[in-house]
Amino acid sequence: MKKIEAIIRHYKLEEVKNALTETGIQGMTVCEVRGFGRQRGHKETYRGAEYTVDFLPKVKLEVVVDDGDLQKAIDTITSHARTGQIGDGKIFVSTLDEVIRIRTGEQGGGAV
Amino acid sequence: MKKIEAIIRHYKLEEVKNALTETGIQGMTVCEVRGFGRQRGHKETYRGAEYTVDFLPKVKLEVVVDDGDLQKAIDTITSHARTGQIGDGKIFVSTLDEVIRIRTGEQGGGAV
Amino acid sequence: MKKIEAIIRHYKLEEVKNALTETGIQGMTVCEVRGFGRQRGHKETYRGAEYTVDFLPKVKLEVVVDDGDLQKAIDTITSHARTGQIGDGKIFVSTLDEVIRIRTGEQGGGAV
Amino acid sequence: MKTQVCARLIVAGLLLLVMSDLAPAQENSPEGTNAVSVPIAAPAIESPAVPSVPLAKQIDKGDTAWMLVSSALVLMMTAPGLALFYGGLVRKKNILGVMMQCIALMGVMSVVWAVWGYSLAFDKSLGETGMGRFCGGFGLLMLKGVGAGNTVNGKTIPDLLHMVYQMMFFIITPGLICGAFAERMKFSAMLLFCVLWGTFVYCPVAHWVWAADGWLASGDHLALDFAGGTVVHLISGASALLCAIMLGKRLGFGQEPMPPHNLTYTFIGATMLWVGWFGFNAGSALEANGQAVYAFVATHLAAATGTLTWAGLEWLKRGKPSILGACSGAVAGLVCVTPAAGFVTPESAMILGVVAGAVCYFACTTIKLKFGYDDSLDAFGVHGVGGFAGAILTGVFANSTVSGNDDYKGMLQDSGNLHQVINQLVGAGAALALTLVGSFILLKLIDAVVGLRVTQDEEIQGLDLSQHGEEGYIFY
Amino acid sequence: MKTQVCARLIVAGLLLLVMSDLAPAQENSPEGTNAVSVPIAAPAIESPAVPSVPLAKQIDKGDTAWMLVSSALVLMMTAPGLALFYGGLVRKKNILGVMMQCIALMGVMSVVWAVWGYSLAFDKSLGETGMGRFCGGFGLLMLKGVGAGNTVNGKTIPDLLHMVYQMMFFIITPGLICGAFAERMKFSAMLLFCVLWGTFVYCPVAHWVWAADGWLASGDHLALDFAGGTVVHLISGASALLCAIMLGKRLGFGQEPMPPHNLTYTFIGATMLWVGWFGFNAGSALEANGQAVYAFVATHLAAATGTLTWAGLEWLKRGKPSILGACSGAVAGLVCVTPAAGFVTPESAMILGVVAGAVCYFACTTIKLKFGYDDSLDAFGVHGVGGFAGAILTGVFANSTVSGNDDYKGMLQDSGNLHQVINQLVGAGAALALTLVGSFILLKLIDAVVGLRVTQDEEIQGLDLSQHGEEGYIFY
Amino acid sequence: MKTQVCARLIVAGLLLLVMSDLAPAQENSPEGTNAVSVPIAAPAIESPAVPSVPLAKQIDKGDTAWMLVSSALVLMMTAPGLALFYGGLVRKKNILGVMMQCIALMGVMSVVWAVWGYSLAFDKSLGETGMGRFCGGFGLLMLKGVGAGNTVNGKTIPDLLHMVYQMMFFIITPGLICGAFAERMKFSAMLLFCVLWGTFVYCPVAHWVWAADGWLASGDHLALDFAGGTVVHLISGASALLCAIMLGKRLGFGQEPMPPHNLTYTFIGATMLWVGWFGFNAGSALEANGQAVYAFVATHLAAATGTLTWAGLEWLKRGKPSILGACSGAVAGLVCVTPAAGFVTPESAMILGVVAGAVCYFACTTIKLKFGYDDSLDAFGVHGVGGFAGAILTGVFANSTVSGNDDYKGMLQDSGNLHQVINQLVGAGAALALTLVGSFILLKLIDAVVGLRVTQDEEIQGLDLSQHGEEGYIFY
Ligand SMILES: Nc1ncnc2c1ncn2[C@@H]1O[C@H](COP(=O)(O)OP(=O)(O)O)[C@@H](O)[C@H]1O
Ligand SMILES: Nc1ncnc2c1ncn2[C@@H]1O[C@H](COP(=O)(O)OP(=O)(O)O)[C@@H](O)[C@H]1O
Ligand SMILES: Nc1ncnc2c1ncn2[C@@H]1O[C@H](COP(=O)(O)OP(=O)(O)O)[C@@H](O)[C@H]1O
Repeated sequence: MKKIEAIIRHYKLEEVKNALTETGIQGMTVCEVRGFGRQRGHKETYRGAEYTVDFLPKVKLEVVVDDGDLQKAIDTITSHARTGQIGDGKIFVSTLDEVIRIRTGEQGGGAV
Repeated sequence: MKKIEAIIRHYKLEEVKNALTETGIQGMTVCEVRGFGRQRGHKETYRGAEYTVDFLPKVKLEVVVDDGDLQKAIDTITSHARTGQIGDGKIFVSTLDEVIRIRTGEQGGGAV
Repeated sequence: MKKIEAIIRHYKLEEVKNALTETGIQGMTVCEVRGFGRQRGHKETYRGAEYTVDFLPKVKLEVVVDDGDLQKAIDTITSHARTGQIGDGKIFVSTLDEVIRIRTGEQGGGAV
Repeated sequence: MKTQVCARLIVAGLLLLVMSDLAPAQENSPEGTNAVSVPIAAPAIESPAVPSVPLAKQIDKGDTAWMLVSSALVLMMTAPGLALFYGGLVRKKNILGVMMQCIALMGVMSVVWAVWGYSLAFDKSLGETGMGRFCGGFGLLMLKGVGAGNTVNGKTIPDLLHMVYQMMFFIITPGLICGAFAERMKFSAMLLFCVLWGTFVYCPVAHWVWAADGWLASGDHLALDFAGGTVVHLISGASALLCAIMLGKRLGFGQEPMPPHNLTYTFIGATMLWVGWFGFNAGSALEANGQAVYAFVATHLAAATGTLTWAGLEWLKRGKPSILGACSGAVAGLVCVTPAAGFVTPESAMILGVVAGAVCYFACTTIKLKFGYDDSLDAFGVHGVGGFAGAILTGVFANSTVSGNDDYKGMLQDSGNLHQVINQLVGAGAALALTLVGSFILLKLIDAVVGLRVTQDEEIQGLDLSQHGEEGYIFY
Repeated sequence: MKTQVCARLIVAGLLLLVMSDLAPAQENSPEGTNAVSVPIAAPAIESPAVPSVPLAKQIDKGDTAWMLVSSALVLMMTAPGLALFYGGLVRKKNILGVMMQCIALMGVMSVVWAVWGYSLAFDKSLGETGMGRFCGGFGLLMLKGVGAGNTVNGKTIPDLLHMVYQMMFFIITPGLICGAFAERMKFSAMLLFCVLWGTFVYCPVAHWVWAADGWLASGDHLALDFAGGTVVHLISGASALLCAIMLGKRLGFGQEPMPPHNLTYTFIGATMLWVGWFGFNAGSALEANGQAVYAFVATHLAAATGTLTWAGLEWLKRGKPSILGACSGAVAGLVCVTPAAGFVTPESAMILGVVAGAVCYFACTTIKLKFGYDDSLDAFGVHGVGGFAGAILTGVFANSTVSGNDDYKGMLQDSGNLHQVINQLVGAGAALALTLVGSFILLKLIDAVVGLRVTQDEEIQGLDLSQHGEEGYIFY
Repeated sequence: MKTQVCARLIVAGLLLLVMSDLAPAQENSPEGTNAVSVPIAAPAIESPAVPSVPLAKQIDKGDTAWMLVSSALVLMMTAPGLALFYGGLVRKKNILGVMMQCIALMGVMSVVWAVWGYSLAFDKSLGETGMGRFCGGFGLLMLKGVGAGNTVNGKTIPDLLHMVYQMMFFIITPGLICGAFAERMKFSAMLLFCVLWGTFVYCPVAHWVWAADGWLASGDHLALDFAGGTVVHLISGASALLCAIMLGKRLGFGQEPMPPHNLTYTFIGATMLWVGWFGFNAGSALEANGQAVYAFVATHLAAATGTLTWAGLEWLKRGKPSILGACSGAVAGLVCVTPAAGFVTPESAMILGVVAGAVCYFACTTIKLKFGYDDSLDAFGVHGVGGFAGAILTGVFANSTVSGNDDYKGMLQDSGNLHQVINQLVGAGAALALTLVGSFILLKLIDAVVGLRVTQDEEIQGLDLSQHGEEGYIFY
């Protein structure tokens, strides 16, 4: 099983979620993050004190999928989260050793 | 070393934390997330605009353990986070290459 | 490619960020978390109801780097996040299977 | 156990009712052998100051201005005041539930008051003796005859203004009870309860104390209650306790942490209550006169010493003064000075605040923990206990030079005579009795009809989503 | 499509303008064959109560106290009131944008009012006939001659106090429009628009209705507007609709969820509006008298029934009453009772609130969805629709016993005579016409000069960062 | 460096003290050769308007109503107003710390004022010459003789109302200083400091300026201070600077970002301050009269132009107007107009606001950055600088037609005569001197006894947890 972590723009979340759901993916988790890459933040001034705010608000989407669904999921995310502007985000893929559904105790593929 | 990521219900956190502590686990990290699986969200209407809110608030618990403690930790989480209703959550397990304690620079098992 | 997850003190974030940027790292993501290790929380009393708040606010910094940059990044984080007091935090390192830049679709090292 | 506790409370209530029936009789007897000195007053001239002269009074624009403002201030106490004070104390998932209760009460109680409440509380058509001493009639239904020009009550403000000022009290009083059943009561049950409670509990008690012909308003049983220590705080606090017990504890109470989700709101609410309370207490003079000024000063000073006392006790006991403690102490002081405000000197007000801070602190920490009931936001601990303390202390500290009324003398001024203290106890006891019995019946009834409590799932999800389909904060 | 819709609105506006020109003529004819009963009044004595007697009036301290407070309350309505009400409804990234609009209006409109606005609205130097009936002159520029001792308008408060009280209305009215273009209008364009709109739309309409020599203020066309149903709510609501259409929808409207980011703020704001509205409506009596009391009661009761109606309809239709619904209903009730407050009985006020709750609910849900315009925070749905309903209903329910003025009789009191209802329609129609035409021209102009809307990137980033370089909440 | 700076300030203070001692002498000499025109007034008739006539004044209900409300408004300024304004500017971990300071001051300063503060400030038992000109006596300790019926000061409101109105000033003044030492001062030290500072700094200065026999209140040294430009803002601002320097910078100042954690609170607070300030300034007329109206208008217009100026300067300098700038400008305008409010025309008030916006902007950005002191929330930059500017400008713009007092003429009305400006400088200088010397001694003393600052660990953890054991927001 693979874990996909995608850091995307907030206003793309709804679209990406719907697209993923349509491909048959049944679960996901999101988390508020702040980050930067090529796209850096902005300056904020508060009564003369100037701050460079590098970190920008993004949303991190985590989807765990069976190995077979990986590519489809990645493609779906990439195509729906893309605007072509810097700041579109990144996708990180890693391998999970195990997945367990707490309610039933099921393990492995069936638990996803 | 293994990293356990468990997505559980908010009101189970205290119980799970205590149970884990009792098994001798000395550290953990939690993070607010929103997610859905079998359990989907609800509808919210604001002056006629209806939204389907799929994502539900959950808490993600991250515990890093020595390989030997893995099963015990998983069992503890599973049994204490379970209500038997959908929405109980998932556990994801992955392998870490390295763990470092910042204060001392210790690495590996001793750093957990 | 490696993913570094460092759990550090809030007020060290700016320093660590700057230090990492100086070593040439171009992107990172942070997330608000709460956690405990050796350093446990405190007691809060609200009109006679006493709570032990174990979890303390921390910030989780995620940096994805090429394997070659790993050690440098770890060292930078360790040295700048350290105060020598308990509660300085932990670093977890894991291996990524793949990295994709959403904007361009680039994969692998170039995408970091 | 729950039923047992309730039963005991009911018994206590009935006992009090009986006592309060006896007490008057006792005191009526001119040969009273106890320490109580009884003014030998013919029933016919019970309220000597009221009858004929006041009808000559003219409406005064300064008074009208002050009472318009006071009415606005008392509304502000319910919302945003109370809504924030209570709202900050619940968990995030129930914040809108609290706010909805407040605004719904602003809607429903206002209508009830206009349609029948004001009549039940203040109509005098049942006569100055007999039934008329215990409740109002139907003469003012739908505000019939309550106009802006007339001053039938001999006041210097229009009757309609008196009506709307009192309406604000009718809104906030059930609002206070919400603190007890917060985070678990069904919205529909709560609405029903408040309407019925207002009608059958509040209106009679308000009549007893504040209507010119009320049995506690003048005469032998005269119980001093300047701005509603009994009418507002004591009876809402007592009902609150009953509600807390009859609804049972919140799920997870004592196991999960349930800290206030937003103490900044609690602070904002508490300080708005403080400001609004000037309308509540100083406004209760119904004129912009010296008594209003005394009430204003007493209110402020009691809040001040209440704040210091509660926070100070925490400092002593747990090493740190807390902001929740300071806010609670302020409210405790305000509650306690409410019945006394227009009757006591500034010095006495400071003492009242200290006592309030101490006893309410004790009630909300030690007593609550000991008995284990889940009065979620301490509606009983603050309003019930503080209101009761205030009722008695008014009997101790009332000073006729403040009120300008020679009948209003407390124990200290009256050379240790317990007369007024006993009257205060009788008044409070009677109100308590009606309240406990009435609330018990209403809660049982409503439980049978619609059910008092939300389902487990709804409670876990939170009232915001389950009862109102909304979220309080969406901060991403 | 956008231009088409606008064009239609303009045509409608022009039609109304023509109609309103005709209407007076019609009614002027003493032989009017319709149901309208026309008082045969010589133009010379149009405002019979005003001319000479009032000059003898003395400044009254009670009235002054009340109007000082009312002025403060009306300012509180704009901020924190409206700022929180609206601010809670936008997305987190635009909260400061809303607040900035409010405080900037407090700055700029105040200066405009002092320098020329008050003169344009209330100066009588253009005479009581002819031009002077349609706008004010330049006699009071820079507040020349507007002092604290004089009462040239025959009021019991200083002119300067009347000026500053009216200033608060001049601030909040454009503030209401902000609800329509929230989350996307350029800050500079918004400022420009509000200044020009205030000058060319608000000032004339205020003159028509409230200046002693305004053509709607007395005489045949007398249109009753106690506290600004037309002057404030109707015209801001109508402009809001035009703004919403001409600016176009927010990016992502209908695709992304755009739920209110902080309903607790919306609640706080709504209840502060409620409290502040007492200054707005009861203050519009300009005295602390019986009419002020009637207005106070009407205001409160309409808000109460509005709350219950909207929330009740939701309960029926979607199964749950929402807090947003309750707050919206309260505001709808308040809007609708505004023109009527000092003219109607408490019972009528309750009916007004019910109607307001129902029609505004309908406007904000069904109608808006059907037409698909993006009136972000329902400035039109609440203020435009509620204001219009109020204007008409004032003609229905006005009761001369409340106002003490025999000319102020609505249909019901006037045995079904539609006279006043038609006058109300004419007044509202004329105001609408001027508003739509004026706003259209101003928006076109400003669009050409500075552009109305922020760039796409700025809109996505949010107004807080893009327009003001700040973030609302930094909660880590 | 710290000590050096402090030393310099002290020297400056002492110099000013000496100067202010000389200045009177100079001016007393009827042969003064400088430009100052000295009214040849016998010391015996220093306050000619006060002595006998006023005793005949009756208590007025309109005035009483207005002053009750004003007192409530001034309390609202401290909390929720100031608490939110300041609270929003600190980091999240210190929000409760700020709020606790405010509510604790509401507790402790009120008691101090009732017990000895009012006496020290307003008692006249020390006589109209000699010592009595510099401080009050002990005649009113424990409010002895301060009743609701009497008007010993010849006012139209009860003495007790004057007392409580002034109490609210005594609460907010030390509250303002909190902005300077926010996020790092020990709670106990802060309480101690405020009590002592109130006693030894505030009370004397209040006596000088506002007590009938104060040396700045009438006679040759008459320094105009309508509502506390010097008494409240200047001295709190100056103490704030000293505190900021003596406590030292916050940990991480200049390295870590320390942006305001909740600008929405800052906005709510600022606008509540604006509304409350009507009670502060217009209330300072102590009557609901024409002067109160002038003060109300001046207050509002100065706030308006202050807002526009500060935000406008930002727009010019950094490309974007900020909401923090707008709020700061509003407060700056309000501060600056405080001493002038009842003395200046609306036009002058607008100019005052512009100047205030500009100089405070400059002080909070350029000057602070240059000197590098950490006045966390700009208590000095806004209140110190704005208060000083206001003191001087009052001497420039005061207009006797506004106040109705021929002695109150500023430079412009007085054909360029600098007399009043110099008097203003002397008054401000003397107050500054006492303040700096007094605060320095008190801070040194308290540092020695309990320590001024929390430990490093506590500061990092935040005051909420370390001082009060609570968290502000628990949003999960
Ligand atoms: N090396 C990295 N490690 C962790 N997160 C990263 C890294 N690089 C980028 N990110 C995350 O991805 C987000 C988008 O990156 P960005 O550089 O703006 O995309 P792009 O370079 O494709 O335009 C950032 O805000 C950050 O959260
Ligand atoms: N495939 C997945 N990838 C990532 N997170 C998931 C996935 N499936 C479920 N989750 C997380 O687990 C939580 C609980 O899942 P849920 O489906 O309700 O459990 P169950 O199916 O066991 O009842 C979800 O809210 C979501 O955060
Ligand atoms: N075993 C663990 N698993 C997950 N997170 C941990 C673990 N141990 C510590 N942490 C995280 O690291 C943070 C700092 O740990 P702490 O024990 O205080 O450091 P140290 O032991 O080096 O003083 C904790 O707040 C927690 O978030």
